[in-house]
Amino acid sequence: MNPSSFISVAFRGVFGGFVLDAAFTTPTHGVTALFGPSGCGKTTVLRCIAGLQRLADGYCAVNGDVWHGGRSFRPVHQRPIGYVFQEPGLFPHLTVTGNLLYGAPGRSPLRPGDPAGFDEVVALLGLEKLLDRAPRKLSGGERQRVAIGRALLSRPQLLLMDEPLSALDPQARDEVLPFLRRLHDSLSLPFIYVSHDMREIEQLADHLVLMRAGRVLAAGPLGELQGDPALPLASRRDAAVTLDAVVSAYDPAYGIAMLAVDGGCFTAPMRRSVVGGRRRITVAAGDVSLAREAPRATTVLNTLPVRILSATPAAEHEIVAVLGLGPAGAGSRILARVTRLSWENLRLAEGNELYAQIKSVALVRECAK
Amino acid sequence: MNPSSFISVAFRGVFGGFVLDAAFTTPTHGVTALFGPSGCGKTTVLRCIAGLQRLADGYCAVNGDVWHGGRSFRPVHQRPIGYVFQEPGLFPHLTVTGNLLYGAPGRSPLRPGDPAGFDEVVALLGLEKLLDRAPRKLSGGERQRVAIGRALLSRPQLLLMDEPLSALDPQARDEVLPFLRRLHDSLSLPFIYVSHDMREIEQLADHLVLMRAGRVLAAGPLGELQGDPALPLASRRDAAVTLDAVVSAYDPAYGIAMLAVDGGCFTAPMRRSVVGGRRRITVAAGDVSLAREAPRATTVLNTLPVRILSATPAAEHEIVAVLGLGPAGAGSRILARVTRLSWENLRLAEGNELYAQIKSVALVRECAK
Amino acid sequence: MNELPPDVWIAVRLTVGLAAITTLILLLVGTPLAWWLARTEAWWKEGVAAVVAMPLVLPPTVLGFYLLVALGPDGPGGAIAALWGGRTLAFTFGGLVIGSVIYSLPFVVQPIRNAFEAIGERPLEVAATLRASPRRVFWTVAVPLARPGFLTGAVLGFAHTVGEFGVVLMIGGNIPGSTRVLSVAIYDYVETSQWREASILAGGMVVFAFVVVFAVMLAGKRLMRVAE
Amino acid sequence: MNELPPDVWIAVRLTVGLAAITTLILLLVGTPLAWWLARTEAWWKEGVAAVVAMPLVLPPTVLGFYLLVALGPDGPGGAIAALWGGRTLAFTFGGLVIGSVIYSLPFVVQPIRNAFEAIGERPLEVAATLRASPRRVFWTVAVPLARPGFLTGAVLGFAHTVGEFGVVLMIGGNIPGSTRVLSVAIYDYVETSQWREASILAGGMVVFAFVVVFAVMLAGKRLMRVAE
Amino acid sequence: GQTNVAVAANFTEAAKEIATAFRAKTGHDAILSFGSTGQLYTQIKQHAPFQIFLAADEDRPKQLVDEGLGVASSRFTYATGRLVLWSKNPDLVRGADTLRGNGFSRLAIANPIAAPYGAAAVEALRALGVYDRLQPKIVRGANVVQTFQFIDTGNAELGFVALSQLIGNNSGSRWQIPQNIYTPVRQDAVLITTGVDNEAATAFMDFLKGPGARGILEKYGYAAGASDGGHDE
Ligand SMILES: Nc1ncnc2c1ncn2[C@@H]1O[C@H](COP(=O)(O)OP(=O)(O)OP(=O)(O)O)[C@@H](O)[C@H]1O
Ligand SMILES: Nc1ncnc2c1ncn2[C@@H]1O[C@H](COP(=O)(O)OP(=O)(O)OP(=O)(O)O)[C@@H](O)[C@H]1O
Ligand code: MOO
Ligand SMILES: [Mg+2]
Ligand SMILES: [Mg+2]
Repeated sequence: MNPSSFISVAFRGVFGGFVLDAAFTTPTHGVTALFGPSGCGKTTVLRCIAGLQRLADGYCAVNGDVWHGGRSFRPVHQRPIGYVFQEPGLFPHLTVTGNLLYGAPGRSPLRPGDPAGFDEVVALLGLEKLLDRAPRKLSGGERQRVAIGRALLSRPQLLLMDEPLSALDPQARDEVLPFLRRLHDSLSLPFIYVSHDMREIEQLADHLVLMRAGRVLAAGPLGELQGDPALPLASRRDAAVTLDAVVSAYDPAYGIAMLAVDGGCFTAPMRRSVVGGRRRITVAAGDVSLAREAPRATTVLNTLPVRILSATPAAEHEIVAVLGLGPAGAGSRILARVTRLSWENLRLAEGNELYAQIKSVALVRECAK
Repeated sequence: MNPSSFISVAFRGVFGGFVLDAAFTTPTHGVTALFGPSGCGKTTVLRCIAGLQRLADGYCAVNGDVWHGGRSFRPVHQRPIGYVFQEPGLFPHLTVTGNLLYGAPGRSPLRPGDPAGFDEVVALLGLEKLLDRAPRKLSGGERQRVAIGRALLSRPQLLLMDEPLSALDPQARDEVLPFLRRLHDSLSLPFIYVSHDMREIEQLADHLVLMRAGRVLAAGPLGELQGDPALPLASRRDAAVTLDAVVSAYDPAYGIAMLAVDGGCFTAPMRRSVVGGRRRITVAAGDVSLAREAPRATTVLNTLPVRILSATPAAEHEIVAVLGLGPAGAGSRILARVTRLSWENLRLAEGNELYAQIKSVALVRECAK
Repeated sequence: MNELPPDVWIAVRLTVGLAAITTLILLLVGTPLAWWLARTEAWWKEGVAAVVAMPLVLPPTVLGFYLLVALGPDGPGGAIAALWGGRTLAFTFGGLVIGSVIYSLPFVVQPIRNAFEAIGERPLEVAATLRASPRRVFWTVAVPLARPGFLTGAVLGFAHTVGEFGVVLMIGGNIPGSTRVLSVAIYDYVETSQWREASILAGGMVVFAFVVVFAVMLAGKRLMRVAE
Repeated sequence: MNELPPDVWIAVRLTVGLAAITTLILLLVGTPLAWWLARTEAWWKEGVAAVVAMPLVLPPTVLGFYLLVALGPDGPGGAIAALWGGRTLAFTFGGLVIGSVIYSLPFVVQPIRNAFEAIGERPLEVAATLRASPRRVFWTVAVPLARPGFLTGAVLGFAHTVGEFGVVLMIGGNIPGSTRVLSVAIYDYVETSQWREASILAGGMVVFAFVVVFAVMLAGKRLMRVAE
Repeated sequence: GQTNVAVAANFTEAAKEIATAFRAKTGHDAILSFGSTGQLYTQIKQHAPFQIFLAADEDRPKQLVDEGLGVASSRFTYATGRLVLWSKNPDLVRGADTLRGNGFSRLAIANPIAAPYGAAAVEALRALGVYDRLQPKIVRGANVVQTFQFIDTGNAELGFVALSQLIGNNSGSRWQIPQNIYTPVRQDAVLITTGVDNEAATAFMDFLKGPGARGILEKYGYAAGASDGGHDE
């Protein structure tokens, strides 16, 4: 573990009645999501990383550079970050173009073909018609898109985003998220991404930092934390597990891909795909149903042999089961959420080997990896 | 149709390059959601209803009272509305309590036991510890919760909310939404609710106004619009249909209810329920799979006979089918989204009668009706 | 200080009274004017704003002369004074107040107007949706949020009234106990080159004004911070 | 107008020059001071703010006297004047500029300070995250957003400099062509009861100042609106 | 050559005419700066660039001489002012009886502390025995000019002004105060030490004493020189 490809932070401080005591280390190759309930300190941590808040007891190092530690403190404007604030914070005296180019080096449109070039960002965010507009004449979502574009165009080496998509409709979100992911991949641009939307995190993030009441509950790879029944994620209504898969076959006629993960193979619709390419899939606990026998003649494409590794009661009459893929359950883990009624009807128990049915369309998030 | 229980609006105007030409009528018994992409004019319509924007060519009548029409224009402060702005807009010079009570009649905590009483609203929104805090010391989500509480405590007769929950985490959202619904039901308080989150709308709304580019695409009961394959909703990735059901049986031991809808009966986990009570259920198109035969021994609780009424291609390799519940398909309509591969494998076609499998846990939103 | 004649203390009292009353009236008159300037969309409002600033441009003696005419028997002031049997508003404390108000008005109106404008629409809109009448919006939202402007206006208006003597000398008539304020008393010392006495008085004035201004500013700061 | 002697035009030129240069210097000096007052957390900053307001409290002749001493042979001004062989900075155009700047400073500092404070932290934070240096943040964000404060400061400073004559008379000495500005020229007419001439000049001053102030305010408004 | 002359404000108009005549006769320029006597004195002490000081009293020139800034031998009384009781009301002023009566509410005088005409007015009022009774009615102008304006605008019904201020003004009613009930207002001139070598300055001092100036002085209501014949120290 080379310290030069990690972000390491540790912040301790008191704000009125709020005590922050958060420390984590996360790789800079990949997107790190900061997740936790309202008021748990996500924004505060992000501000500390940006240098907007200076704590006496703080440490922050990015790729081996110490930005904050002991007496040394690098001022905000010398940190190569992009920051999307929770509220858009556009400059009211500049047009949209003026805002977009404020932080752009040389302050001119960048070379064409650049994945984060002016035209590309403007087109992706749908800002073409707004360029000469004053910020106060924009809608809420338009403002937030300009703020995202402005941060991207400043050519950051670390992008800090505080719930950037919360004002966007799902369509816009579905366009912006893959773009951010592509940006991350093609520029190797590390992100720290605050969100309260697990769906966004599943699409975008590789690493997760779970926060609660000013503290870090857990930090690690997204899939691991999602599948850990000891963490609160697994018992959430929207519990899901994200897996990395390899495309093992593709049928362009039907747009269906075979996605191999450890211990099994999923079938999923996919527009285009290259055999051997990597894909991320998310399996929602609520989308997984269990059957003693493999069913026939159904539109459910995915029926996989699994083994129940553990089972935890969730809510009042529900059970969350951790399933190991493959007949012996030795492969990747996914979660299944079933009613206690079904559980007892089928006489399910830990160690059982059975079939998991997963509706294919619920599987893939359109994010190139 | 008594005009005294409708909101009728018609607004025409030009804002720079944006042309608003929106007219709809929606009942005041029930929650109306305004839905559409960023920049389509949702906020503008809400502002016109509130009287914050005065168009020369505008009409607005609520329960038979003309608020705006011809030369007459009732000023904002004489309209009995509550308005939650897209940005919280707290008064920076008042504490949280001061903000909450600013619009409260008599400006004192209200009688206990009131569903919209001070203590109830504070507890529900989790503001107990913040009451003496200045707004600038709140997190983004906390600010938004205070804004919601402030609007509620002003005892409005019509609540206008502009994406009020976009800064809330899912847990908080899952608490606030049912509360809003209860408030609506117990106070018969009509809402107009702007959201870009279909999940929220399914939980809360009875009526839907679909907007696009300054115009109203369609307005009507939520379920109808959701199931209409001619509207863009049905081909969305998150397409779903909301149905009203009656609890026909309840098993408290397992917390499982039988929910009868026209043409079928769903089984769903439910904490508590009264036989004969009404429940709202949402069936996501992606949660519905089709089978030629009724499967056995699976945790899928719901297997219903259906008939394919129509099928429309969606995306590249997917098909959205409108299903009629019941063997003849004469009952309620739901949507199913299947891959073209499955469709052809099973040789499905319009008019086929088969079985729909729906995972029960995906069914019910916890909203008392 | 004991070298100063006792009537200095009368002048001190007068000065404090004049500055306090003038500042109060300036706020009362300047606030609605500032609000109107901040909110109206009339195209000629900048003209009105410029007119308010004009008394500043006139040398105090010239302004004083015009005021002398206006307050005198042939001007409106004479008509008003006639109501209680007077001939003129000049040489009265009330006349001084009028003159000081006119002369210091721009220092009060402009900062308050700017503060009102800096509030923006949103808080006013929010208050209206909470069914606050325009009057309540003004008092409970606009005024508290414009507090820095009020502070600045009050401080500038107060300080200027304490220090101004051109106008005061002209319309006051230097009558001990009624129009002989401190600045006029100092002027007498200056004219007779009694610099020592002038400096003592001036020093006292500065110390007094400093204390008042400093206290007002600190208090304003404190008030502006909402309870934690 | 043709009844006015030709040296009035010299006074007009002097006045316009004095007001323009003074306003410019006021902005140059007042802006950093206002910025410091708006941003520092030093507890004594309100003290500094109060000190800036103090020249206002002094009657102009008293202030003029102190300035006369300070600019004179025994004060720092004399030392500076000695550099080019002069004995005093008083009775020079430069001396007038210094006096006017000190006297009008609070009118410029306070409104600009308020405007800086009204901006809030957020735009400055945003600019810093876009890697704008503090200098760039100041010029491209703080100054444009504080424009109403600059306008008010410039207008009050300009008008006050045009009208003020107590200090100017004292430290300038009413020397034609070098320190005899319009307000002093008017004073001369007033002293000899040439009210007709005084009124013509005063009227011209008011009209001129009105045009300047009105134009500045309109231009400021215009600039404040971002391109549509 | 040219010389800078500091002129007491009340002498403004006469001084202008004298400067014109001076230039016509000698070809020298006298550049006039006007101000109140006290202020001009202060400025000269602070090395104002004046070579000549035409004061409105005797004290300040003498003080300058005592302080070494004025040339002792040059000091002389160039004019003596006369005090007049004046009202815009043509019927009000009827000699000393007016002051003894109650026909007015405000009596304007120049500030006796600072202005010689004010001191003279107080002297006259005391001599007439009405000062204490009239005290509450008195308003004080900063100088004779303001005093004149108080009366001219009607704010004060009557008051003491300098005769020079009423030249060319025949309005209202007036009473020229007998010279024996007040000390004449002697206005002294002095050459500042910086003007000793200035040819124009010494020429102006000479001109001021000469017949050319005398006519102008009288035209403006002053008595040339010390009307009672020189200094009484
Ligand atoms: N003064 C103006 N000039 C030009 N266009 C304007 C003006 N004011 C608003 N608009 C445009 O009107 C449209 C509608 O704005 P509105 O705020 O109602 O959108 P919205 O539906 O609420 O969007 P969002 O979901 O992003 O908040 C936007 O496209 C906006 O750019
Ligand atoms: N000055 C202060 N005094 C007291 N509490 C404070 C202060 N500043 C912040 N807090 C508290 O610190 C906590 C963390 O705030 P932060 O903005 O980091 O939350 P967040 O995780 O970003 O929440 P959200 O999702 O709602 O934006 C909040 O509970 C807030 O109330
Ligand atoms: O001339 Mo004087 O000196 O004061 O009026
Ligand atoms: Mg936050
Ligand atoms: Mg909006």
